[in-house]
Amino acid sequence: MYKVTVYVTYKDSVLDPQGEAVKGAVHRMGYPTIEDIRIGKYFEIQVSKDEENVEQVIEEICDKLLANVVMETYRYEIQEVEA
Amino acid sequence: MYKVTVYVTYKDSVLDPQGEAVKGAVHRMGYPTIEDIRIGKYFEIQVSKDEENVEQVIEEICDKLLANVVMETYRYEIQEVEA
Amino acid sequence: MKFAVIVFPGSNCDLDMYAAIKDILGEDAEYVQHYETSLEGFDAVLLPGGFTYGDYLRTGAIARFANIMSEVVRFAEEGKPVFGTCNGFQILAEAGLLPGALRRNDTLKFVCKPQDLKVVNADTQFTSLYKEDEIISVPIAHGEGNYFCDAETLADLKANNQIVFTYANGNPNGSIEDIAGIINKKGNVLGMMPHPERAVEALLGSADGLRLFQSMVENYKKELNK
Amino acid sequence: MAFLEPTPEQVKESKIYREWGLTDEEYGTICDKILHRLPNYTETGLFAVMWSEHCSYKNSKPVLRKFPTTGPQVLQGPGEGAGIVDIGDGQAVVFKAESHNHPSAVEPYEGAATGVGGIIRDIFSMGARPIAILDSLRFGELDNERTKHIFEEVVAGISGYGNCIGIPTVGGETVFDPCYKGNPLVNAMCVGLIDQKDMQKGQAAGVGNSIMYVGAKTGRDGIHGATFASEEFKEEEEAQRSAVQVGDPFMEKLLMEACLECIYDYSDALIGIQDMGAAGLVSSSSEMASKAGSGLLLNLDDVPQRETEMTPYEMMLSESQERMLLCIKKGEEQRIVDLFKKYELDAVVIGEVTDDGMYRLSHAGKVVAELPVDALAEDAPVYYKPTAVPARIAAFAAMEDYKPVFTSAQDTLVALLQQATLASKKSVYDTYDSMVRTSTVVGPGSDAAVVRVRGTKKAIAMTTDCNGRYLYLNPEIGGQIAVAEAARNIVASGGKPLAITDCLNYGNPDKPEIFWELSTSADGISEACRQLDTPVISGNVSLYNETDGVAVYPTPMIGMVGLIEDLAHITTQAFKAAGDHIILIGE
Ligand SMILES: Nc1ncnc2c1ncn2[C@@H]1O[C@H](COP(=O)(O)OP(=O)(O)O)[C@@H](O)[C@H]1O
Repeated sequence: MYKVTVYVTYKDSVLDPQGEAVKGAVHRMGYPTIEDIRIGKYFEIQVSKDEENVEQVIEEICDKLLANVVMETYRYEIQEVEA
Repeated sequence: MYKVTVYVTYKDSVLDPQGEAVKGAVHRMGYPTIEDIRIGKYFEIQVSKDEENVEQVIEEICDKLLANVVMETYRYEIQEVEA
Repeated sequence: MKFAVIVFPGSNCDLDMYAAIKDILGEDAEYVQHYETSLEGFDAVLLPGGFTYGDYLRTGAIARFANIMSEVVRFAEEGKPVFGTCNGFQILAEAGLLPGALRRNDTLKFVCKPQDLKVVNADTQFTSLYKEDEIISVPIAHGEGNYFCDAETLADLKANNQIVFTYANGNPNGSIEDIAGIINKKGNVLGMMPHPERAVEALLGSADGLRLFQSMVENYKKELNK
Repeated sequence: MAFLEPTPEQVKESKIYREWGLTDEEYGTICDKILHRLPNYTETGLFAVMWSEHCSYKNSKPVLRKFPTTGPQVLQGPGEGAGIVDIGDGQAVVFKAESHNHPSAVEPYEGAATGVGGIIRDIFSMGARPIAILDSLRFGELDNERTKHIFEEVVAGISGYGNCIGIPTVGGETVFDPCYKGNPLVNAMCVGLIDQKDMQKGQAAGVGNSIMYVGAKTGRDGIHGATFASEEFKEEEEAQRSAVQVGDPFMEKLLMEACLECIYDYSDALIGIQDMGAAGLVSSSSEMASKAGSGLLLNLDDVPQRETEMTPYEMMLSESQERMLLCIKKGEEQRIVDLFKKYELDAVVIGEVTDDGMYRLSHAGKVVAELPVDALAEDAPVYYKPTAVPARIAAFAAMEDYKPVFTSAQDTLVALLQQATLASKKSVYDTYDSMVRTSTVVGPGSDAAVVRVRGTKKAIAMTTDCNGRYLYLNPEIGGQIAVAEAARNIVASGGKPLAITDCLNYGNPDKPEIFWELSTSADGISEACRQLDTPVISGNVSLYNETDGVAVYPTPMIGMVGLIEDLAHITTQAFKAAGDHIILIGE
């Protein structure tokens, strides 16, 4: 089996209102040493060991579904594991 | 400076409606070898090097804000980096 | 009776709550801003719906840290009535004043429509003017009203009769056991996803929600006369 | 590494202005007639965006002049952020519609969301409290994944923004037709309520007064969105995708409350207010100065920035959302700063009003642009485009009238109801909060929506309508029908039609056939408006709605608002009781 982890974040130039709001909250809560927070999504995906093109399948799924490539970038890690 | 990465996911016992929907979509798109997808949030946090209790601060922020421990769990990684 | 309507950045049903109390119920109401630090002189606290802090991160997660919330917690601990609807319910859950949490609707879509509810517990200070098992119509409007708690908490809720409203004739969001509203053990903090403040005038479709506020007033007067 | 800007000579040589939408003639006019020198890179950018169709209406102006725009009920016609109509008792309704077609085709969720955000700013910048949103949507048939995706995301974007900010979305229309497949139409309309004493203008007047910037910081989002909106789509040009803006409805909610408080309680300090919409800072500031006949000096170093090393060009053209520009009386700035701080927003002085009619930008100690104010706003070219009757019109005329053959009324009815366009739109409007503000007396699902005016017996009826297919067959009659249908919807709800707004969605106006459609349908709309006494008080033009050279049907969305004098007069669409008579009125 493959264990794939996909990380999706906003491109740097895209406004991240959620990260801003959370950073503000952390400061109000009294943690001034937190300098920046960026929020992303991540996906833990299990792929069957029968899949021959794991990399290609993951890229396709990311491009088409998991990330909105207009605004987001993604990276992924593939690990082969015992089922 | 510290670079902290926090991962928040639903507990295993909690049904994640969004993860289910994404899995369904992936199957409809014709990728049957995808066996499971779970969705989480992740946070890239920059903490000032002046912080003396990084670990404690991060745990507090996670418990109080970043995760809702009623339904979510979290884990984190702390890295010391050059500013 | 004097009601505090708490206003957070991003609250948007504050006006509706205020107007329901002042214009329709005919009681006194005042807005209390999130940065204020006192609830002196108020007899009840209302947490209105909306999108506090944009609902970023999780609904209600950030609002819970507003200044006024420590006062709300104290007010609740003193046994005085606190009522949260929609985002107000989400804030109460995040603040730990009510058990459980609210997930995204199982449809993954926001839903706004009139909704049938069953009054499961008519023996609270918020529902004494309803009849047990009565079906009422109260609008819902939320994207994250899918109530969740673990099995132990659920058993607890049932044992203490803390489930006050359930969805009738269809569950709109996937919440467990069709739960629409719950009360704390002490019986003075109620949270529900539906909007009774939107159901106080027949002109707008239903007046079924008015009795909730009238129950609060009746209970308040009873306590005064004790 | 900092971007090295081309010199004025290089701009001329490379003809980079063409990519931004300026023609050689327009560039020549700027050099020879306006500046009498070569414009630098920044200045060229300012002209390109301000002279785009989106900002200048250079192609559609002659058509818009046909519309009747006056009447005793009209307090503010076209020209400001939105139009205003008297509803008696010192009150008025403010409304306007806006298209966000191109952004929605590229990124449907954010495109639709920021469309809603933009039209709301237009309403509250007039001093009005927004009370309702309507939408008007066109998609291809739902027979492929891409269209389904666009449809679902557009609806989600509208609901995401409107629900969060707390303005009910009370009505609209959703139509599916193959002609919109590559080019969906996303039009949004906002209606606001105002006390006439609070009416604002977007002007920067009074030498020495301050220009203040409030709201979100400026980033590189949406640069050249306005010129982008004025170009047709080519499938391979997906690289344009960086022109996407992200909306932050939470920020806009704070901005709205802060601006309304400023308008209501700081009228002694507030001289003018305008939202930064398409073409952001340049269009709002130059229009404010142009309207007041004054000059302006902006110091770009003071513009709040979200990204580092932004050039003057990028700052001026950025379409970051949720920003407003205020003109504040000298000496009153701190009061405004304090007011916005209450809402956790920054208000920053970025410039001042001057008296020499010049538009000056300074950056890092240098003057980076120096132009006559009117050159950007008033002196934009106006084109009188040639028209030609499309060949299809003669072909239609030659066709015999179609006579439908019925075999089974039941089968026909079922087949009709299966069409997405005719089917119930509940799955759309149930995702919109149509009830927040507890004033929606008639929500989606009837002919027109009705929103009461709190504290009075009055209510406002509102609707959006257009059948592009009728206009495709006959633009003049189709235009009349669109207005007439809107009026029937208002009347059927118990209201008296007051006025309309519009979104004119057409193809490429450089094609004489398209321009004929635009011009001819405007004749039809004007005629109907005159007959029904519903002047056009605001509106929006969206051209170049084409994919690979094929235009959408001519689709002038009509948004109409009417007054219901007494809540008791409200009527709804549904049959009420068994045994009631059903009467057909008309021919
Ligand atoms: N996109 C939409 N947003 C909100 N309401 C909508 C939308 N589409 C349709 N509706 C509502 O659905 C009802 C039916 O719309 P429509 O089919 O256009 O009716 P009609 O042709 O009778 O005007 C109307 O009340 C309209 O407001």
